[in-house]
Amino acid sequence: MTRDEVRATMLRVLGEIAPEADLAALKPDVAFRDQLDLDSMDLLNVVIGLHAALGVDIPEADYSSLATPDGCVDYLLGKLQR
Amino acid sequence: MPILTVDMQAGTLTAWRKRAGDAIKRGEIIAEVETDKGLIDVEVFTTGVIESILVQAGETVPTGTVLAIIREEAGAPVSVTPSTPVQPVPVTPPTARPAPAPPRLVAEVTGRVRISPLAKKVAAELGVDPASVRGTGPGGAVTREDIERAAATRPQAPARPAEAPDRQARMRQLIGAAMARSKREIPHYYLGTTIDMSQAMTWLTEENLKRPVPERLLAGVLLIKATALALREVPELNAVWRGTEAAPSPAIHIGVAISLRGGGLVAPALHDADRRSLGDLMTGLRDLVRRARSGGLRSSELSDPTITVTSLGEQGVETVFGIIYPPQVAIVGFGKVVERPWVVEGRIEARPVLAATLSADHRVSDGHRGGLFLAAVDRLLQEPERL
Amino acid sequence: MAGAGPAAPLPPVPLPVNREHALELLHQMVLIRRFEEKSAELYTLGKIRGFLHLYIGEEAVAVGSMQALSADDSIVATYREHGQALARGIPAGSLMAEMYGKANGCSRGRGGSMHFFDVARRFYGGHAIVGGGLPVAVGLALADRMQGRPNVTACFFGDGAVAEGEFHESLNLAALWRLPVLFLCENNLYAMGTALERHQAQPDLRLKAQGYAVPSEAVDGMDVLAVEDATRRAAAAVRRGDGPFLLELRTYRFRAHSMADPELYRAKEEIERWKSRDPIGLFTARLRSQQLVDDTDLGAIEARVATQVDEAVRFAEGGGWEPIEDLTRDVYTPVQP
Amino acid sequence: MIKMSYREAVRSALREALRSDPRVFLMGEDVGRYGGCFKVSHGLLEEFGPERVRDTPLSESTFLGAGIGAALGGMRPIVEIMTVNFSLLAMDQIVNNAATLRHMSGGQLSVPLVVRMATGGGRQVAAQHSHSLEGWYAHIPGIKVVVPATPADARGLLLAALREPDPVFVFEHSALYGVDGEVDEAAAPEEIGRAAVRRVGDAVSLITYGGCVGKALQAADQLATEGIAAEVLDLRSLRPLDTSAILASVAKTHRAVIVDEGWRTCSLAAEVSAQIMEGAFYSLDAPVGRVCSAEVPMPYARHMEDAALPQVAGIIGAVRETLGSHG
Repeated sequence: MTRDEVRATMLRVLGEIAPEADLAALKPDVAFRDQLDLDSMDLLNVVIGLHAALGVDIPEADYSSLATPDGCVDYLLGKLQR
Repeated sequence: MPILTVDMQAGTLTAWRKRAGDAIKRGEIIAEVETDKGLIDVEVFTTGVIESILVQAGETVPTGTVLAIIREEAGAPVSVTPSTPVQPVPVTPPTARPAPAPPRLVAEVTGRVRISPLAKKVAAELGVDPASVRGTGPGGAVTREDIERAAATRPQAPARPAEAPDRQARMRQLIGAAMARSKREIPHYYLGTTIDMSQAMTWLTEENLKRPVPERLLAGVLLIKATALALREVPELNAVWRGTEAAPSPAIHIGVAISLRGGGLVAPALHDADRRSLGDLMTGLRDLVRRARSGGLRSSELSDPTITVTSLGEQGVETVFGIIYPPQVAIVGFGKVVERPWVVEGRIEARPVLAATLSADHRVSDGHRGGLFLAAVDRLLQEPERL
Repeated sequence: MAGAGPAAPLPPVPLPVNREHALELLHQMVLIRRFEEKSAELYTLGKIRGFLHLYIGEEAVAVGSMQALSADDSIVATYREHGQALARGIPAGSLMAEMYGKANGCSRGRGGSMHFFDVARRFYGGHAIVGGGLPVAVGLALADRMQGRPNVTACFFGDGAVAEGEFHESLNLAALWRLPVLFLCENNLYAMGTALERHQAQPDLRLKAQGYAVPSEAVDGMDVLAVEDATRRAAAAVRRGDGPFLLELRTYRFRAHSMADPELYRAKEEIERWKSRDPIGLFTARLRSQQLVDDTDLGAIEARVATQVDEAVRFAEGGGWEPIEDLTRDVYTPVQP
Repeated sequence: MIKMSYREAVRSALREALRSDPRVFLMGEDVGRYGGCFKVSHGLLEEFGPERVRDTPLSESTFLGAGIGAALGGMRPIVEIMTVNFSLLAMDQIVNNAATLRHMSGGQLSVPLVVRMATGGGRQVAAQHSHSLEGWYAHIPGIKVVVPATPADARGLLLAALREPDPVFVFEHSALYGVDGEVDEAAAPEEIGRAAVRRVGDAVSLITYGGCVGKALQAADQLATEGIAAEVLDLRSLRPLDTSAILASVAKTHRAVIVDEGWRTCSLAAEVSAQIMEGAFYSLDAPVGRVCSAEVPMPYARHMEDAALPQVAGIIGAVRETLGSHG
């Protein structure tokens, strides 16, 4: 999958969790928590959504690398290439 | 002591006309008794000899008390008293049950909501549409409480921008009314304690490693299960106020406070939280959050909780003292899990801890019982594997 | 005549009687006496409740007067009605059961001691409102007269009732319409706690009938034969259509007005004096002097009465209670489909 | 159908009853030679003779008690008590004998007795002759109470009363005797316990009986000109009350005003109002209104008597109040 496809998937999953969020204005390098009103349940649902969409396993320990939009895409790409 | 007047319960034996050993004949006056109507002679109905006097002159005794023992004369015409034992048992008719009430005609209410005038007035004030409220009054009629409960817990439809502002104000108003009433009517008492979460957090991490992603657990689920099991030990906190006293609820439905996008709060019920596994609770919790935030909650889920748990740890709050949701009688608060110095066998260690609080209705329980409850939650969280 | 005490005692009239009839009269009087004594006993045991007015001492009035009435004649009595009910032939068991409040009572347990009814024997009740029965008696007589039936309606009432307006209205209406009413005033000298002279300006009660052109006679209410004779003559006149007749039957109750009465209003000596003319005692003495009865007869009567009273109590004890579901039954007549 | 007065309708029923049943006879003060103080029984003495049309002495308690006794004895007496005011003298016979004997005798006795009385005020005859006490009688289990408001009902309800095995009390408002109306002399007797809608409406239910039915209809006419359709329900009997008809009307209009010439406190209107509260609580959009007589001994002076009695204006005011409080 290309970087853009991964990014689109991430945004789709985010949109299901926080429909009212303005995803277009998402800053790539700022933590999700600081841009969107997400709590631990939302983050869990995002992880479950990505796992379902991309088939990648995301251990709890790796949550910190998903903190920002770009970090998340890079992490996912890394997982997919392996 | 004979019954001598219509409603005589007791009598004072003022004088004996005969003494022990005297012979007496049926129909003779044997004594004199003071009743509410005055002095009345006591007639004897057996013929024989007085063996012993049991009640002395001047004594007041209830009717039916044996005054003297009489040995009936063998040959005398036995006064054929009916099968009455010496102790006269007044023949009481069957216990007086109220007669079956005549069937009461009630007009068929068609084409309009069955609602009391008071409830209609309050519904207008609180902007609640009576037609949407399930009535608990006579014949399913909607009552004031029904309206107020609906108002306080009405699900917040996702804030559509167009009507967001007044929907927000309306929401604020409804929660305000319920909270004001709670503060006004419920004498709250507050207890807090700090719980060492190290066991729980360690166990959670190991557990999530074993679980596939969709079945992963959040710390909140442990807190909910611990609360539910602790309520089994202090059931009076798991009750509903019925206007004059609390009715303990057989089931434990934990209302989970869920904040909504753009403000507002609902606390739908996780039914039978004490009997469900952590995984099942997690699935339930995720479903409640999803539907709360998409406006898909059922009104029964909103009116079913027997107690509420609120957890503001996410927002960085360390200690939260909640306000009880009427008609519940308690609310449990959990703060953020934070690293704190913790004395372990004289040494200081860093330990993940959180502040657990209880606000409870002093009409129903007191500090002592509240304290037992928090201690139980703490104890249960030290053995997470058994939750 | 104003303020005269109770009318002068009446001369005893020796009346012939045959043995068989004498025994029947005596048996009925003894039955009433023992039935009332048993009622008093059962009241003290709490089996009979409410108000209980005993007839002891007045037996001759009920037994004597009832001899003159046919089965088709009507009886209207008062709350002191046990004597009339027994003399009229209502079974002692159904009366006792009624006082127990049982469903096998003569009024299904609804009336109690003061309200016996037996329409088969045309016994139209005990009436507890003093004077309340008189207008009803007038109506019963009116119905008989309008339907051409040669019946008499015997209406018993006490000396207290003569103070009620309904006594005067009833006498007037019965006289005016020449109705077959036999007014039987049981003058026992006391209206509950008020002696006759203290409630009647004219205590010679039979004179009151003259105000309504109604023939009247005073009778020694302690002499069963005198009562029977006077009632037969009066009933015959009434049945002939001469209009109503009033008998003032002078008698005396040996017991209190009711079970709850400490009798402060009359002297013990007066009671004893009247007891010397006990209607049963008087009659028994006369029969003995005429060798009409002997001890075996008397013993047989006492034994037969004892059995009757015992069976009556057993019948009452055995009776069931009216089901509460029947509470409103008979308030109205059920609508025939 | 022929037009006749209320008085003639009652007479027609009396004559029909006397002719058809030998057990029937009329008894009361001045019912014979005088022809009845309201001229109701005029001519009946000549037709049926003194045995069956009996003038009585002024002894209400006794001739009513005699009516009870004659009923027990197999007759079907009709006792006329000139007005409800004099019936107070016979209350003991009514309550303790007529209403009670059947139940107290365990069902043995039956008292098939009809008692007729004039009732109500409005003729300047002052307090002792102007009472409207039918509500008292409606309180007594064991008797029935009918209140005919029209000549047709005056005939129909009297004939129905004569078929009842238990005592029936017929109250004829004294102001109605001269009122004309259509009567079918072949009609079957009416059914006791059925109310009648005299005017259909949907805005408010005017529940009334007897002498007040006319006033309620006048009020309804006036309200109609203001677009308010008032329903007028004539109760026709006060015991038993036709509760289902009352509730059906209120369930439709959601408002009720009860018009009753009795004094307001503990009145018949109070009972009807209680039944509406019990049975139609959730159908009510306003408190039940009551228009009753002022609680005062009826004064003689006309303007004072009119002020005391329920009037059309008062009815309209009460209706406005129930509509007004709707806002």
